[in-house]
Amino acid sequence: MSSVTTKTREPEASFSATSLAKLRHKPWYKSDAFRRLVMCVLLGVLFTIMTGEQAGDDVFYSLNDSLTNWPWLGTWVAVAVGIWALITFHSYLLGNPALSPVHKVIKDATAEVKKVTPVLGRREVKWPLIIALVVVLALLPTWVSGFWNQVMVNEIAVYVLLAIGLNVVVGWAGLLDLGFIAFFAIGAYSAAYWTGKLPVSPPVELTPFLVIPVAVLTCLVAGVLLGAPTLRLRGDYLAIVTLGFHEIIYLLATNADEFTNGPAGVQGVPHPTLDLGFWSYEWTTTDLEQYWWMIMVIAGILIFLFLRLEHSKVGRAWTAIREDEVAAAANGVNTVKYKLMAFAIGASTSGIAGVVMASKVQFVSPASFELMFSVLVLAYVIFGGMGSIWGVMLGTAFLAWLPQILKDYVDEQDRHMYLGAILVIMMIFRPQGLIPSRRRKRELNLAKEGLGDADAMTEPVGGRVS
Amino acid sequence: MSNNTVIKQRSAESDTATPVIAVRGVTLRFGGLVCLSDVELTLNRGEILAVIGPNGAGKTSLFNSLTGVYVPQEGSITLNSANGSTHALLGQKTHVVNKLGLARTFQNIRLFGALTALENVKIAAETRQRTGPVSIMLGLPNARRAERASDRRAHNLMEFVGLGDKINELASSLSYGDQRRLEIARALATDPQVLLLDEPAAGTNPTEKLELAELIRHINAELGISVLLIEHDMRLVMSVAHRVTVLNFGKVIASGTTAEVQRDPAVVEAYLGAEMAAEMLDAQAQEEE
Amino acid sequence: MNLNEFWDYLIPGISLGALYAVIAIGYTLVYGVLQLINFAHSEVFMVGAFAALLVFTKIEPSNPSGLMSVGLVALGFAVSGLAGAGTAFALEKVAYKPLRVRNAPRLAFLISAIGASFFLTHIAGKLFGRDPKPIPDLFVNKKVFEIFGARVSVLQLIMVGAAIVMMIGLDLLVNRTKMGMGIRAVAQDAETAGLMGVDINKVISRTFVIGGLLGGCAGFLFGLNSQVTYTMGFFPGITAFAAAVLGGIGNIRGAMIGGMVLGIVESFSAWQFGDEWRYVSAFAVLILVLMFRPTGILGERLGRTA
Amino acid sequence: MIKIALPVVASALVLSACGSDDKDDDASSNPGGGNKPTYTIGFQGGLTGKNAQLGINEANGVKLAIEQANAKGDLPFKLEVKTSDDEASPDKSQSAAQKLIDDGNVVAVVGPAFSGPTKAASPNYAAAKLATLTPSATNPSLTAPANKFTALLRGTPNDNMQGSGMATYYAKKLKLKTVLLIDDKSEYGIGLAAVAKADLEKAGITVKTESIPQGTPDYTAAATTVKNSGADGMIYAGYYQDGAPFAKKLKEAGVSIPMISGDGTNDPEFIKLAGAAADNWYLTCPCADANVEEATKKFAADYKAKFNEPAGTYSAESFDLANMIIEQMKTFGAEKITREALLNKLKAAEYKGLTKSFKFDQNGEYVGGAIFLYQVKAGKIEYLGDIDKLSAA
Repeated sequence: MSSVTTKTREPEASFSATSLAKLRHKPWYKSDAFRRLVMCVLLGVLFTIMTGEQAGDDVFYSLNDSLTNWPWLGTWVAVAVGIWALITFHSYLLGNPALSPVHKVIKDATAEVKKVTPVLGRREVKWPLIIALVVVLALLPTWVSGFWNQVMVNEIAVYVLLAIGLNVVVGWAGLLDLGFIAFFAIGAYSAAYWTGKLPVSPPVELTPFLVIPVAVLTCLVAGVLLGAPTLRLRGDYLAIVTLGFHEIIYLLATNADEFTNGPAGVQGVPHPTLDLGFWSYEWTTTDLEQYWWMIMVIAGILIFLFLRLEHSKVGRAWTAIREDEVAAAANGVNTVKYKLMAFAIGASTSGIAGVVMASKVQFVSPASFELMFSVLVLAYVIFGGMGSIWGVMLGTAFLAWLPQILKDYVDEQDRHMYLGAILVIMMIFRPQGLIPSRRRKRELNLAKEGLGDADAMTEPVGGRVS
Repeated sequence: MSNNTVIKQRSAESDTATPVIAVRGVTLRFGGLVCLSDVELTLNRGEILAVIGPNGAGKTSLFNSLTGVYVPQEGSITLNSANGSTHALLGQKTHVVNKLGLARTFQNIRLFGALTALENVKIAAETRQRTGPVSIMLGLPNARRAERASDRRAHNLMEFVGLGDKINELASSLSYGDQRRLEIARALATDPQVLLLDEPAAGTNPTEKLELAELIRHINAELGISVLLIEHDMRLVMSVAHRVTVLNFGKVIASGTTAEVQRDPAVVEAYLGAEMAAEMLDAQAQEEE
Repeated sequence: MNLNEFWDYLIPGISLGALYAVIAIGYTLVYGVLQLINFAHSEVFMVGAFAALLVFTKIEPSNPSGLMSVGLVALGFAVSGLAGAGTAFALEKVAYKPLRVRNAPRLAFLISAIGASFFLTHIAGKLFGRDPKPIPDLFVNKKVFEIFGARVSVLQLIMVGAAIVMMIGLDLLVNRTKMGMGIRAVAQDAETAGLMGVDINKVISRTFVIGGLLGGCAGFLFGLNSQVTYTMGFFPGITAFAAAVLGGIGNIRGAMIGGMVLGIVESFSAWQFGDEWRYVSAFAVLILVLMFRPTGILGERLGRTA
Repeated sequence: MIKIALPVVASALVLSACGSDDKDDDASSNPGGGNKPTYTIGFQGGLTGKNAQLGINEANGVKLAIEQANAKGDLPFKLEVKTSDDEASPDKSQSAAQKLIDDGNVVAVVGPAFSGPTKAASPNYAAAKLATLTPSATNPSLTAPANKFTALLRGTPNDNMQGSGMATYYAKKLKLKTVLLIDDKSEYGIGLAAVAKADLEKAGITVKTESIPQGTPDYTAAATTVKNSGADGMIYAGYYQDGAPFAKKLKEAGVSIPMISGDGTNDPEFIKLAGAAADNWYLTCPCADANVEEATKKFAADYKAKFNEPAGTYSAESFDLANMIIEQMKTFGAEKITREALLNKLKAAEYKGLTKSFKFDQNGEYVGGAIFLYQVKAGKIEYLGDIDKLSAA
């Protein structure tokens, strides 16, 4: 089915050789090479605009400036045309690529990596590696500057926690959730409420660590309340419902001033304290490493628990639902129960992240929970490779880190432009994500071959067109 | 669960005349299209009943109505459990129907292709366990025990259907015949009273068909599971089925033993058209003379 | 709750709903043929508004009226529609087709669309400035009509009128022309349509162009109604998407109904509960409807509307 | 897995290292000598995200101040600017602040722009003893001593002053009976509205409140609400980006009651966007007439020349605060400037800027400041005078 259009045009014997040639002949402007050239030139122009001046009051300023900046425009277009030439005539320019030294190096390197990969999977190699990685991660904050330390905690670690949770929902259970940050908000506001910082006071005041179980429970209930009536909806309907749920939670936080203090937010959520009797510790504003380690421990516990879940009957049931809901139900899998379970587990993870964020930043306001963040965290998960905890963590870390590092290289206002471009390019060349899970990868391959009837998310669109 | 109760022996001595499933007056419509009209069907305990009929006769719709995928507008479907309880199946959710003891396979095989053969069977076996996510996450002893039990049960069933050497292969990479058998193993893993097989022989070669017939008889005799079989291959039907019910255009046109049905003029007509049927019957009559 | 107030709020609701409906059609068309959410459609809408802004900033109409105004509005539609169509076309070629060729999973399309949306938003911000900009007046005649005691402005009439014309035109296009038949065929079953000789790539491309055309025009109207910013697409886009789902995604008439319903719900909730609850009511209605009708109000696919 | 992960992680680490290498070259390492020492003035604000334009206006104001100071050539040091984007989000604010704190060259910061990020980042600044002069965080609770935001100096009157100014004018000058108070659900808007509401009620005026959030898709319904409210005066607590389309719809609806808005709307852009609909709007500002003085005119021209857009809301305030910092830095002479010393000097300093005089009390609160009233007339913002004096008359 992937060669639909080519097969329909079998030439009949009565065609003469010349008429066939005529049929096969494409006018020059339809040739691939020419189309590619046009693409490349357009890309050159686009790059000129992307790297051009920021427009201000005059809408034409940037257009005029970029498109009349001949040296700059010329350079970009020349580079683009050069790339086109390389692609089109590489065999003339470089000789047979298979023989070129660069190609050989790459080939050798990949072969080498392929040889190493199975070795890495071996128990006696794998565990020391994981331990080394954990040690490196634990020491990381002592090596980097305070800024990166803040970024690691506030922007990366918190979102990694979120992504681990969303991975359960999207990656494992196959539910498209566009409102995940809503539970993050519920967690953060729970922290503010139970530490007595909201305008309404709680029955008892708790410390942030004690808030975690309460927030988990609250998010669990919220997840079930949202999920129970809506989980029978198909993928895209669920997406808009969760998105709507997010917007409702966000607007409640903004508009219900008497309870949440509205857009002004609540300040002074305490730092966590740990009191084990013989030893006690209090986190402070400047304790960046300690926060990092705290989140590492939380993430470590969650990963441990979730990996167990994935390789148990629950994980298998999720896979079954993802792949074929009818068959799963026909074999006794209570699909709604398992979906709800995933939803609730994801929601409570998000709640934990919310508590951590609230007590680290000490301040909670709706500005931290805008719709864009829900969209972003979904992008993080898919970028990393949904279904694989390691991939999801790496993807999140990378995409949360990227805007920060871009600060040093491009105009700060343009960072999301580059982020967007990277998302598109990544999805074109590696749609399965950085490190896809093994099961997901198999599902993708099956769906590609048209064998498996994978879930709403892995199924290719538009009936698999060639 | 101990090793030898993994595949339960259900006594075949129970009264073969009591119906396990009784379908009464079931009518299923999609808009103006009538798929099933006033269908009556009885599956007795311990028997193999084949449902045959031309394409589009409503066989798969009947299966879907039995398993809760479709909800017929009229009629009733009753399940008489081995423990004496009675359940109305109409309008129940699919997984509930399965829990009550009806397991099925699909006409177009629906395995979980990205999982291994063993995992496919385990999923089904595990739906009978009560361990929750918390005990799994904490690795409590009962969760580990359940995991071991389902593993064993799945292994045994794989052996039973003759796939013992293919447990770790991906379901999608198995041959067609093996996939059919894996689907049966998966259905058996839910410990059913009734097994619904939807064209299990489709796409298999003659040798596989023979093995399949053997397997069905085995399931029926050794495990004491009643079987409802949809099949086009008449040789298979005649060799395994105790009784046959014939559907055409959503109506039951005949029901009885294989020999009775074979002679039924309405059945022959449904399969061959009126003229051919008349000729056939004439020829049959002459032969008998 | 008096009747006069009712009309007062119904009319802006209808005119806003008409805009939502026009944008929602873009979502629904693409969903019909590809079964995917074109998250970047909101940016098509934004580009349409900017195209009109550019042209009218260049022309600088001074106190236009009468025939001149009609001409300017027509020009606005043409320019923004073309820009929208062009953007949608390019979007399909860059962010969707490469994925389609590679048989990428559906979620990859969603992320690609989100990326494209980010990219377009911010490149527009860079290229045209990040402060809101007004579209110059296209008609000095701000005459307000009284209908049932409610005030109706010329712009509202244009908004509703244009939406109705576009919807009727689209309905005819999809149900009466050969091109529409192709779209419906692909929507129903792309594989079979391909085997029957329908050029699927062309149909998909055209679907994007039609959706973009409508989206661009809606952007122009929206800009005329308030102002033009690079982030203007996001919320109308989300609401229109909600409208498409509400009506039954993939269903053109559903999108029209969904858009109208949401526009009116928003306007009435602004009246009854205050403007800050507008989206809460809209999404609450959406969730409630989907709870009882899981596939939306009309709930059919594009291919079956005829 | 390793194939992808390793290069990604490695390149991330390398790039991060490159990006933050300016940590080490502290200003103290090259004291005096032939080379002038270099100091950096930081700016923190939302350059992306919601209300990004305000952050950009402010960053530009700071950039302009520093460029002009360097150009004058009378400084005993060289100045640089370092902007740090907090995306107007509290949880991104701490790392944005840390970026400036880490850089040993940064001696003072203009910002953060909004109250939320200010609340999140101020403990960090306080710990680093790095002075932050915010041009636009107006939430009254920021300077509460209990917060211990010891490095925060508010370079703008808080919500109280403008809100009560509006109330005074409506109560005493126009003698209105019912006022409709509209906020835009931004922090600025609700803060301003809360103060105005309290003062209006104190003056015995009936107050009706409405919220019309930023980015409302259509203001027609809102305009109808105003029209039908029966109020004889309206306060809009919000920014011009939303105020302008709202004003247009108000005009279309035929609303002609007095309308007043604060410094968030007091901007030439408001008129550009709203056109004739802006006419007769009252606008308050804690700043004296920005159009009369030579210096302000020059500022406006310079700003336009550099950033090819007119100076926007808070541009001039940020320009002032940056200059205030520079002035205090000059008092160090050849001495090495430390953050703490500069912070202490700034706390005690007084500076007459383009927009107003700056002075702080012991909590870092802006001291004094009359509120001035303007009105849009025939497409121009015209200066009416000090609100207290106008109302007394």
